Formats: sequence, structure tokens, C-alpha cells
Amino acid sequence: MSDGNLAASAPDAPDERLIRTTAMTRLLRRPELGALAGLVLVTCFFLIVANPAMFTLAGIMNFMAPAAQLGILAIGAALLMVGGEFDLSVGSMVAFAGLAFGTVLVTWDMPLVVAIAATLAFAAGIGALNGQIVLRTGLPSFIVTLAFLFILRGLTLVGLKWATGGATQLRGVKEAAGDSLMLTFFSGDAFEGLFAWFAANGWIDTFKNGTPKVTGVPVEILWFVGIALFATWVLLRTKFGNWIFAAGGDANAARNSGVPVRRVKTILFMGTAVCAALVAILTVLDAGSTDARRGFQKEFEAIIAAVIGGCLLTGGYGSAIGAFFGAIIFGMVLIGLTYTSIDQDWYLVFLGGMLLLAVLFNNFIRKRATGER
Amino acid sequence: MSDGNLAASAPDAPDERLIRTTAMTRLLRRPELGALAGLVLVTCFFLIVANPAMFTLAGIMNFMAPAAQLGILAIGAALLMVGGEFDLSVGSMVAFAGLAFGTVLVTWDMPLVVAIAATLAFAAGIGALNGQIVLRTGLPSFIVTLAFLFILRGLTLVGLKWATGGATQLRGVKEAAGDSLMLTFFSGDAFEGLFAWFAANGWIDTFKNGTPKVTGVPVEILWFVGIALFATWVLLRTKFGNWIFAAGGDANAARNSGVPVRRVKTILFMGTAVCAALVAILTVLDAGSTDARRGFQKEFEAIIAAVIGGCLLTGGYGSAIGAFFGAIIFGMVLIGLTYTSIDQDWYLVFLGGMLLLAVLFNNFIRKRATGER
Amino acid sequence: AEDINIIVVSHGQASDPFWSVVKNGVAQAAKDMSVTVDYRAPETFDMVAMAQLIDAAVNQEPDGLIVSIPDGDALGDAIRKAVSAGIPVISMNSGSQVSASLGALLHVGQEEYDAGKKAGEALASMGGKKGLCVNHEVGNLALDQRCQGFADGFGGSVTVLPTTNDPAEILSKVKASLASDGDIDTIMALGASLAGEPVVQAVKDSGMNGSVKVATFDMSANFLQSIVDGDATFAIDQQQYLQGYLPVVFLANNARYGLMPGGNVPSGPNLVTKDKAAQVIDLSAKGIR
Amino acid sequence: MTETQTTSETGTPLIEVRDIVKHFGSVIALGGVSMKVHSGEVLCLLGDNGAGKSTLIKTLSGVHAPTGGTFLVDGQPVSFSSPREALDAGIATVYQDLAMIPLMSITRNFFMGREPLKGVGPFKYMDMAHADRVTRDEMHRIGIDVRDPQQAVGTLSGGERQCVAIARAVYFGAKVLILDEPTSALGVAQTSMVLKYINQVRAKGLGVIFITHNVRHAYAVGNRFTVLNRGKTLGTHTKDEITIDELQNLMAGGKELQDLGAELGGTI
Amino acid sequence: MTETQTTSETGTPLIEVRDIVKHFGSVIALGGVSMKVHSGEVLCLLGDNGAGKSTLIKTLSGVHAPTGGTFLVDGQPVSFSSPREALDAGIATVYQDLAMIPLMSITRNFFMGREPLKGVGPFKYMDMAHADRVTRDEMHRIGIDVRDPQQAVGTLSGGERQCVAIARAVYFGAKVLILDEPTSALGVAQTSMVLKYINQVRAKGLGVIFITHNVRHAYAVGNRFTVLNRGKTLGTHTKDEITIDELQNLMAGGKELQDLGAELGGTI
Ligand SMILES: Nc1ncnc2c1ncn2[C@@H]1O[C@H](COP(=O)(O)OP(=O)(O)OP(=O)(O)O)[C@@H](O)[C@H]1O
Ligand SMILES: Nc1ncnc2c1ncn2[C@@H]1O[C@H](COP(=O)(O)OP(=O)(O)OP(=O)(O)O)[C@@H](O)[C@H]1O
Ligand SMILES: [Mg+2]
Ligand SMILES: [Mg+2]
Repeated sequence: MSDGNLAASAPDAPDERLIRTTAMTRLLRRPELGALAGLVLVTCFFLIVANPAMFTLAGIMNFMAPAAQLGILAIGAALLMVGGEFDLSVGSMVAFAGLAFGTVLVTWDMPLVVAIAATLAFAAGIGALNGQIVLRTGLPSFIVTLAFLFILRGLTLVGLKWATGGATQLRGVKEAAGDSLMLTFFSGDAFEGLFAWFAANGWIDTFKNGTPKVTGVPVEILWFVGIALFATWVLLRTKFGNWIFAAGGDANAARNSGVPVRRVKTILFMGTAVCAALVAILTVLDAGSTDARRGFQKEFEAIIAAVIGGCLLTGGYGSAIGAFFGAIIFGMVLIGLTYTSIDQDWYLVFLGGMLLLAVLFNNFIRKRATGER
Repeated sequence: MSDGNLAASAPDAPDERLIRTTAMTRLLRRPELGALAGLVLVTCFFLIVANPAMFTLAGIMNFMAPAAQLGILAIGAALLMVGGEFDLSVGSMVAFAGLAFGTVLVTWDMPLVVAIAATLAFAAGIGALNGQIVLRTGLPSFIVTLAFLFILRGLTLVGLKWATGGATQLRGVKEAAGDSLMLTFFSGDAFEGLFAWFAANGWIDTFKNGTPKVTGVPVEILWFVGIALFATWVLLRTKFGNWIFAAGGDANAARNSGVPVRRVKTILFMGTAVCAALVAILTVLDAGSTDARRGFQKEFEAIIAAVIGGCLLTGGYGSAIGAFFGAIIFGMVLIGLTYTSIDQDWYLVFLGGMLLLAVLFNNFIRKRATGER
Repeated sequence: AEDINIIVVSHGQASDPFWSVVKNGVAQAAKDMSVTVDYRAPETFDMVAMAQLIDAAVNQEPDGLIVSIPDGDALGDAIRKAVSAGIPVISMNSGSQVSASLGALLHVGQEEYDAGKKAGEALASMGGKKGLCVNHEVGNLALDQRCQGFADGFGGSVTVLPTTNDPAEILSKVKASLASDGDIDTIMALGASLAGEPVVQAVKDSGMNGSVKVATFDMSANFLQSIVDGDATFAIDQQQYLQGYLPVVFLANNARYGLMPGGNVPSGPNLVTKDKAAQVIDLSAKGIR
Repeated sequence: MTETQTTSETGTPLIEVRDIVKHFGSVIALGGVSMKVHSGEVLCLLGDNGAGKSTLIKTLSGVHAPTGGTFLVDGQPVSFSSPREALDAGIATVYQDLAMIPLMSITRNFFMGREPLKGVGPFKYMDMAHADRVTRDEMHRIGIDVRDPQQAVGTLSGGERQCVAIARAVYFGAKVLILDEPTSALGVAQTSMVLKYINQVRAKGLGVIFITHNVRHAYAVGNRFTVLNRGKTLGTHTKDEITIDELQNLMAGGKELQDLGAELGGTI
Repeated sequence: MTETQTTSETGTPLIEVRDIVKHFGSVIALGGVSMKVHSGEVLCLLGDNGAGKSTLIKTLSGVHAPTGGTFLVDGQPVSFSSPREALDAGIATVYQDLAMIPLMSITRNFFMGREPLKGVGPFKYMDMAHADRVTRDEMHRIGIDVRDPQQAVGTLSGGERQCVAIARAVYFGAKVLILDEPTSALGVAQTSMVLKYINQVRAKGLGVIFITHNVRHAYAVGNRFTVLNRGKTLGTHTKDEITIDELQNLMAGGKELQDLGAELGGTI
């Protein structure tokens, strides 16, 4: 103890000032693991109270579809939140991108691939505009994107009336899309052959009349998983990911260290908008129509999912995989109620209660794991 | 220059390192003055494009009434935001407090004064619960109060059905209230005699059928002004106000300096809930009924008004009088479009655009005044 | 009794006064027929979410499914899937045109558009020239169609006044409209308690009761009282209690005995005017009409 | 380097800790530290970066609850659950991270938690004129000309901010004054002021805990010197037991430093 | 106390500012400051709290745009619109407020803005193993044993944090290294390390601007000393022109201090 304190131990000698931790504890310390714990809790709850049909293959696909749609938005929102900004306009963006997509495809009668590209590019443009206003004026993104929440929703209404000649619903998307190759990626189910073969072998449940309950994996689930993995890689492993954390943690310090904060934030705003446009394309192609209420309040659900997933509202901390789990929790609670015999009147109480419980549990687990007091 | 730097100038001698500022500039630096500038801008806009009926006495009362209802919520929200927390449950709280009020008054047939007291106390209790959950768990208030947004809204529906035996609207409030003295403070118009006299002298416009267009000042406007003044006094002049700024600016630093941060925040949560309950009482008494949709999305409008009024979302900065102006701006924009000949389909676009413009202008004025770059 | 399980998926929120009556009808039928019925609806007007709720319902293989179809395109796939899974489907409220083509057994209800048209015609025949349609949830297809129908039936010039569903705001906006356009002589509200009541108040506040006619879709006790008092002309009653009640009865009988009526059941529209209003106030206050 | 008992002080110490342990998750910040301060003495807490000095004084001032060990105030065991309780027990602290709210004015920060009131009953309000005056005077006394006491603390320079924190603690001075590296960001003039203050405060019979890296500052005002190293006490020495050079060596932890010092001209 | 021209350096200065003025709203933080740094020299910037030292170096490193005056790099007038541009022009800075992100790990902070990459084309990713290794090594070199380079910077002690900032600036060292009070929170050992570093860096031909309140630290490594007072230059002196005591007096601004020093035993 009395020998000098300086350079006494080799860099990789164990430090006497550390209590030994197991790999398990270290794993539990990741922000997303709390969300996973919340997911386990919610799953247990439904395993007990819900109709067993909920956890059949069909049931899982059934709650994963809304979870996936929400999740794609939530991952975009999570990255933006880590980067220190909000986007409250994603819900309206879904509607507006749906309108843009429908207009290009149906009203202007363009090929599907053009419509998709145009919609994504258009959304990216609006995202960049959002970002530029926030960054140039220094106003909080909350208020700027809130203005866009109204503006985009309003423009959707006006645009729909213009595109359809007076209605607030645009239809005929399926017919206009025809059977373009792009449909494989943006609509319907994937692996249909595989599932048909499963069903033929009796590995998948069928309805009373013999049709298989699950005909494939809805493409949005694949997009959801793919985007979650990609976002996680970007966040944890790339230079850009480091910049996101830095920009969100302390924009000033980041700028002083040479991080191009404006560029990072603009790209994040664009990414969020593109995620919204992707959800719009997926849902419009699935539904075959779009209307002025699409995506209503999705911005809050996305932020909720991101927060359940461990994102800090103040920025600089969070994970994409957490948002992934958060979206699944949300989707499960959303659909799960229909598998229980709880009265619909109690739906909101139930939703709020589950939310609170999941977050509390998540928080409790995280605190236990990190040893905070 | 070469004489010592220490204690060279008397404390109140002018400092050579200060550019002289006029009283005007100093005035413009107050956070609320930007909001006032926004208000002037919006007023000018409507003076030009709107029907002159908007700025008659009747027109002003007409847009001030919703502004006042929003404003009471906004001032509560502003104080809470300065204290570093959010309450997203105020909208639902309005509905829930309305239910509580209606139940005590109509279903249980209590006197009005008891119903009012019970409602306010009950709301304060829920506010305290909100606060305790936030403070004890360390979860962000955003997510906790979001859960309460759902829970309270759901409980309102369940409670209404229980109280009415199946309907979502509880009526008969006016009959139950009778002509209690309390009605003077919580319902109808104030200064009716004065206005009748004005009208008799021809100083107030009358309708074709001879009744005066304005019969008095709606009480909610008086409450609104009163609460704005009181909140401003608390914030700027009292010990508690100092604690609010401290708790919101940096809760840790405040705690280390001996500020009872928990108590301050709990009181703020209670205050916000009480404001919501007050709005509930005012609106329910005016309408004579309450239903499950009351106060829908008011939480966002309240936050918008507070932000327009100069509150920082990150806490520690803002003003009550700013929220006052913010609420008036919002009320004016909301109602004002009806007085113009702009196609009503554009109303959301217009609302968003005006919002953005007001905030931008406010920000611009503030920056000019403080000389930030 | 045997375990008969029926699921209702509608597009109207449980807190919507109109739909709470439907739900009451459903609950009463479930009691009367001794079957279990689950009522489900998305929390906002959201076709994508509604399709997912139908999917979830199909997955539970109920003995009968009752759906409202405000958007045949968006819900078509889910309903066809139910039908192809062998689940008897009845549509209610909206979707009479597409109901049969999607494979539903029958439709109970009345088209929003038709109801609006009838109301518009009635108001035009009372001498209305310039109408205002107060839409408290723009983009909700059902409400848009009510407005559209009203405009078409009314014939004269109709402006749509979009608002949020805050009564104070509706009150102020209607007052503002009346102040800035003195020609308005007819106001149509799309919901009684949320919109209809503040509209009546606004007209009174503006000193125009008598000269401006007010009508509303659906009913609320207070609005009916206004009809009795002469401050409003009529309320359009779809008898939506039946839209909830009847399909459950049909499907229960279908499950037990294989019985099913041969055609659609029109549940409305039904104009409740001064002479009838007094009788229904109590029923309305209980959530039956 | 064993614990050396001082002989000068005899009565009950104002503050005493025995075998205080503090863990943060898996990090052991304090691994059993003992220490005491008597009335009318300045205890200097010395030690390398990360030795645990700030952690120690944060447990004394109620910010952290210790993981283990005993904490006595006036001989009575206590356990503070908030800094407010420590303040009420007479322990005033200047934190290394200052505990200032950047967005608030100097005056408001100065009086934060101890606002001067005026008026009666429920209508008590802050006496702003008085507060501004006190702030300006106290800051002036420590050598800072405040341009405008209503200026936000966030616009002050690092050293000016430090001065606000010190002036505040001294103005509201209690039984024990704890200063965590108060002089590190200060200029020569301000440093002298602070050291002089510490001297005055001690003379008034208060106990002072003074954390610094500057041996000269420590030696100028300290009565006893406790050295921390990697979360453990290395020993306590009275001023007459140790010379300034010995103290320097003790802090630096060995001869290695001497070489470096020599290389640079021996002036560090 | 007039401007004294140094004779040793002749070539174009690496950095030169002339009559730089900076206002914040109504506050005049710099009222016309001139200064230059040549290659291979350490310029010490001294001055009281609030004199404008930090403001000056923030205009040099692109954080603030000056309100007026000329700024030359290698004799060319420049105007940086962001710190990135200053970095690209070879000016590395350790800020007084450190520019660290508390929630991020030490490694991520260390490499912030200059991440080491691996992989090809669009699939480039951060070489985390390499980054961790470099961070640990560089921190060890400055005398800090990092327990875990993935630890959040927010959990480090004040001094440890300072060391990360310095190690980072030195590791990515450019033409000019600016250090704003780097040693203020450091222990004796770490201080020696930093001063030694400054010496090494100067020897390699870089220009260094070193801000400190400690005259001994300044005198140990500085070649020239510029004193700022209330936003103005008081004068520049080479090491051979001025003794350490004269420098101390210059900084403290008069005799008043001497008295204080004497009172406390003359050891400050
Ligand atoms: N909240 C925390 N979580 C984890 N580790 C912590 C936390 N706070 C402090 N530590 C660790 O405890 C050790 C002691 O820190 P402390 O701040 O007490 O040091 P110090 O002696 O004040 O150093 P300095 O002189 O640099 O201020 C440090 O190694 C630090 O990393
Ligand atoms: N953003 C700002 N707004 C207003 N005034 C400011 C701002 N930044 C600095 N100042 C003022 O400018 C003056 C110079 O500050 P600066 O930080 O440059 O001092 P410094 O010499 O670095 O002092 P220290 O040695 O205490 O760090 C200070 O009086 C400070 O109050
Ligand atoms: Mg410390
Ligand atoms: Mg400085």
C-alpha cells in the first residue's frame, strides 16, 4: 500500500478497486436488457390470462405485424432520440407519405418502383427540412416537428381531396400496383412456399375448413428485424454511431471535438422520415387504400416504444434493439387485450397500466444490474 | 490600466466591460416578451385578413374563452416545465375531474361547494401520486404521466358508465348545482350589471333582436388572468419560485444546496392537476354535462402554449406570463381561421404554420434583444 | 348453455357516445342470448389497426364475427380471410355496398351518407339556404360521409367547419362563423353531445335561436331537451342499439340452429323531432338511444 | 506512515468517520477511510486523482449514503438522507462540481435553498434588493466585481463561478465548512482571498476540511494533513510533524516525481 | 508594462491575433487583444478570473466567432465557422469545460470525431479493440489506471476526466496545442506528467498555448508570458526578462497580494 500509486500496476492487471462482476451482470447492464425483461413480464402475463390462441404461430404473427409497423417507426425515433432530438411529425408523415405514394401510383399512374423511390426521396426531403429548421433556428425540435404534425396532417387532407376529387380516402392501390416484382419486398407474406409445405406436412395449424392459419411471414416483420439489426450495428460499431451518441449527449462538446453535429442530426431527421415513409408504403400496399387518419398518434407510440426500450428523453443514451423490444411489448399489449375477456371499456386503463408496469420492471431490473441505489 | 485589478472599482460604479443597454433592451430580454411579440404578429395578421367581427368586444370574448381554458392548464404546465417535469395526463385529468365533480354533485347529490372542494382535493391527490411515482422510481415524468394519460381516460369512461348506468355523458349538472353562491365564481359571466348598463347606453353592440352581444366577462377569463398573475408572483418573487427554477435547472445541484427538490416537484404536479380540475369544474358547470372525451389532447396544447411562451423543454427556464400569451396566441389561431375566407380544409396547415411562425418570430425577437448570435 | 363466442370489431372508440350505445346493444344481446361477446375497437379511427384486430379475432376462431366496414379496401383482406376460415360474418353500421361482395351474410345498419342525405333534404325542405356542417374529427371517413351526404341532400351552399372535439372550441368556432357570415341559416352537427350541444349554445349566445336551424346526428339527452324546447329541429337516429343487438341475435341463432334472415336490415334513419323527443330523453340518458 | 494521533485537540471531534466504505456498482471508491475534524482546525485532505476525496466529502455532506462504516457528528452517530439534513446539522460544502444552476442568476444561486424573506404570513416573498446587495458585496469581498447580480451564472468564467460557490458557503457558514478544490480554478488574487477566509473561519472556531492538490496552499492554512490513496487512508500528520517537501513526496507517492521535477527545473 | 518584442523567434507565427474583440450581448469579454505563438515555443496565458483567457482561446479554436479583429494562421487571415475547421487547420484544444460527453465511455470520448476505422467501402466500422487499447495505454502514460475503458466518463473523478481530455489532445496533437487550465484539477503526479508532455510537444516543434493560474507551472515550461486583465493585454514577456516573483506580482496585479501572502507565511 505504501509503494507509489503511479504506474504501479500494469494496464491489464486486475484492479483491487473493482468488485468482480460476472459476464451475466455485465450483460444485464446493456440498456436493452431491461426492455427484454419487460417483454418477459408482459409475455408471462398474457400466457396466464389470455386465450392460448395468442401464442400459436398465427397469434404471434398477428401481434408481430402491428409491432413491426410501430417498431420501424420506433427505431427511427430511437436513433433520433439518442441524437438528442424528437420528431413528433412521424405519425402525420405516415399519412402524408401514404398520400404521396398513392398519388404517384394511382393518380399519376406511375410504376410501383418509381412510386416507392419517389415517396422515400420525398420523405427524406421533408425530414431534411425539419432538421434544417430545427438546426438553423435553434428552436427545440419538439415544437418545430409539432408544427409539422399539424401541417403534414392538414396537407394530407387537402391533398387527398385534390387527388380524389373530394374524398378523404384514396383507393385502388392494389390494382395500380399490378404484380410488380417490388411487391415481393413491400407487401404480403414472405416464405409462402415454405409455409405451404409446412402446412401440407401438418406442422402449422389450420382452420376448421383446412386452410393454413399462417401463410408466411408478413414482410413488415422482416423489414423490422432487418432495420433493428442495421440500426444496432450503426449505433454501436460505426463512426456515425459514435457521432450520434456524441451529438445527443452534449451537442456543444461534440461540436468542440470536431463532430459535424448538424450533418448528423439532419441525417437522423431524414432517417426518421424515411422510416415513416416505409411504414406508409407497407401499410398502403397491404390495405390497398389510404386515408387522412393514417398514422394518427403513431409518433407517441413510437416514442413510448423507444423509452420502454431504454432511450433517455434527454438524448445521448439508448439503443435500437431496445426500441425493438419496446415495440414488441407495445404490440403485444395492444393486441393482447383482444385475447382476454377484459371489457373493451377498460382497454385504456389496461394499456396505461401495462405500460407503467413494463417500464417499472425494466427500470427495476436495470437498477439491480448496475447496482445504482 | 496598470493599477491593481482587485477591488479597484466600487461595487456600483459602472463597469467599463459593459456596453450600455437601454431599459427597453432589458425589458425585451424577459422570456415572455418574445411571446408578446408573437401575439402582436398574430393579431396583425388577423387584423388584415379576418372579418372585422373578430376584434369586436364579442369577438374578443369569443376567442378568449377557449384561450382562458387552455391557459389555465398551460400555466400549470409551464410551472411544472420550469421545474423540470412534464405532465401529459392533464387532458385526461380534465375528463376525470369532470367525472368526479359530476358524480359528487349529481349522482351523490352533494352541495356545489362540497363537490368543488372534493374535486380539487381529489385532483391534488392524483397529482401527488403522479409526482411520487416519478420521484420514487426515477422514471422520466414523460412516460409515467403518459401511462396516466391512458389510465385516467380509461377510468373516466368506466366511471361514467357506472355513474350513468351505461351512457358516456353525465348530465343534469346545472339542475344539481341549483343557484349556489359558488356559481358566481365558477360559472357564467362576471360584471353582468356593468355590461348591461354599457349596453343600455349603447356602448356595446347588440344583436338584431336587441340583446347585448356581450353580457359580461366569462369567469374563466378572470380565473385565467388571476392565475397568471399569481403564478408569476410565485415564480419571480417567492422562495418557492426560486426552488422551482433550481429544481428544474439542475435537480442534483439544487438538492446539494439544500432545496427540497421532491417536495417542490410534488407540489408542482399537484398544482398542474388542480389547474386541470379547475378547468373541468368551469367547463362542466358551463356546459351542464360532462363526457368521456373532455380535455382530449389538451396536454399537448398546454405544452405548446408554454413553449410558445418561452419555456424550455429541458426545464429551468420559462415564465407564467409567457404561457399566458402563448395560450392567447393558440386560442386566437384556433378560432381566428373561422373569421377568414381561407378554405377550412387548410385549418391544420394554417394552425401548424402560424405556430411555427409565432415561435420563430418570438425566437428572433429574443435573439435580437439578447444579442446572441 | 353451450359455449358460443362472438366477436365484434368496430371502428368506433368505446368512449364515442354513438358507439357506446352500440356496445350497450351488444351487451344486452349477449345477456339475452346467453352467449359471450367480446367488443373490440381501435382507439382512434385507424383502418390498419382495425384490420389487425379482425385478424386477431379470426385467429381465435369465434362462432361469429360482427364488423363495421368503413373502408372495404383496407378491411377486405381480413374479412375475406375470416369468411374463408369458415367464420360467419355480419357487417353492421357501414359497408352495405361491399358487405355482400366480401362474403358477409348480411348487413344491419344504415349508410352514413344516406342518413346525411336524408337530413339534408329535410333541412332544405324547412327552407334552409346556407348550411354549415361541423366536423369534429376530420378524416374520420364515417363523419366525412355524413357531411358529404348532408351537403348533397341540402342542395344549397354548405361549408364544412373542422374542429377538434373540444366543446369549448366548437362553441367559439360556431359563434365565429355566425358572426362572420350572417347568411348561415342551418347548422348540422355530426354528434349530439360533443358537437350538437355546443352548437345549440352558440346559436343561443349569438341571439339567433329561431332563425338558425340546428340538427344533429345521433342523440344525447341534452340535445333532445333542446329539441323539446324548440332550440333545435331534429336528431337523426340510426337506432344503433339495434346495430349492436341484432347481429348478435342472428349469429347466436345461426350457431345454435343455423338460422339467418334472408336480407339486410336497415336500422335507420329515423328523424327524432319535437313530438318524439320527450319520450326518448330517458332512454338516451341510459345509453340505449 | 501509520496513523499519528494529534495531541493538540482533545474534545469530541465535530465530525468523525470510521472505516467508511462506499461502492458504486462494482467500483470500490472508498475502501475503509477514517478521519476526524475538531473545532478550530483545518484538516487538509490530499491525494491523487481518483483517490476518493470527493466521494468521501460527499458522504459527509449527505449526497451519497455510505455503503458501510460509522459517521459521527459531535460524537453522535448520524446518517443523512439528503444534503439538506447535513446543512441543517451545520455542514456547509463547496462541491468540486459547484452545485450551481447555470440558467439562474448569480443572486438566485447565491441564496438557493436559503432565500431571504420579507412580508408577513402567507405573503412572504424574496427580498430581492437585499439579496442583490449581499451578493454583490460578498463577491466583491472575494475580489470579483459582479457586473450585474441578475446575470446568469452560466455566463460567468470558471473562476468566477467558483467564487460564487465559495462566497455562498462562507456567507452561510456553519459549524463545519468543507471545500473541495476551491482554489483550483482561481487566480492568484482570489486564491489569497480564499486562503485568508479559511484562516478567519478557523479562527472563529469552525472546523474546515480543505481539499487541494496544491501543497503550498495546503501547508499555508492546514493544521493536519490526511492523505488518501486509491480509496484508503495513507496516514494523518500534524503540521509540526511534517515539512512541506515531505508532504509533497507523500502526495506524489515516491521519488519518481522528484526526478521529473528536477528535469523541469524543480519548480513545480 | 508595454509590449516587449521577443527576439528569439523570427519566422511567421503559427497563430497570430491582432486586436481581437468579442462581445456577448452587452458584455465586452475581449476588448482588443493581440498575441502570437511561434513553432517550438510555449506561450503562457495568465490573468485573473474573468480576464478573458477562455474566451480568447475559444475564438482561436473556432468556438466563438470574434466580433472584430484579425486572426492569422501561418500568416493567412482565417475565420473558422466551426471547431472542426480549426481542428483541420491543426489547432487542437483542451477546453476548461473539457468537451466530454458524460454518458459515453472513455474510449468513445477519446476518439470522438476522429474514430479509427476498419473494413472496406460502405462497411467501415469502428475498430473498438484498437481504440480501447490506445485509450488504456495513453491514460496509463499520463498516470491514470483506467479500470475499464468502456466505463462512462461521467463516473470518473474531476482529475481523471481532465486527464482523458489532455491525453486525447496530445494523442491527436497537431501544429498548435491549446490547453486551458489543464493542471488545475490534477494531482502532483499527473501535473508533472502534463508539464513534461508540454515540454516534449514543444521540443517536437509544435506551438503551445498554456493557460494556468499557477505561476510555478507557467514558469516551468513557458517561453513567453502574456498577461490578460479585464479583456485587455497587460503585456508580453520572455522568460529571461522576468523572474518568477515579478510574474507573480504582474498576475496578482499589485502589492496588496504580497501582504496577504506574508500574512499566511509567504507560501502561496
Ligand atoms: N458515480 C460513480 N460511479 C462509478 N464510479 C465512481 C462514481 N463516482 C466516483 N467514482 C470513482 O470513484 C473514484 C474516486 O472518485 P473521486 O471523485 O472521489 O476522486 P477524487 O479523489 O475527488 O479525485 P480528483 O482529485 O480527481 O477530484 C474514481 O476512480 C471514480 O472513477
Ligand atoms: N456566453 C457569455 N455570455 C456573457 N458573458 C460571458 C460569456 N462567456 C464569458 N462571459 C464573460 O466574459 C468574461 C471572460 O470570461 P472567460 O471565461 O474568458 O474568463 P477566463 O479568463 O477564462 O477566467 P477563468 O480563469 O476564471 O477561467 C467573464 O467575465 C464572463 O462573465
Ligand atoms: Mg474530486
Ligand atoms: Mg477560463
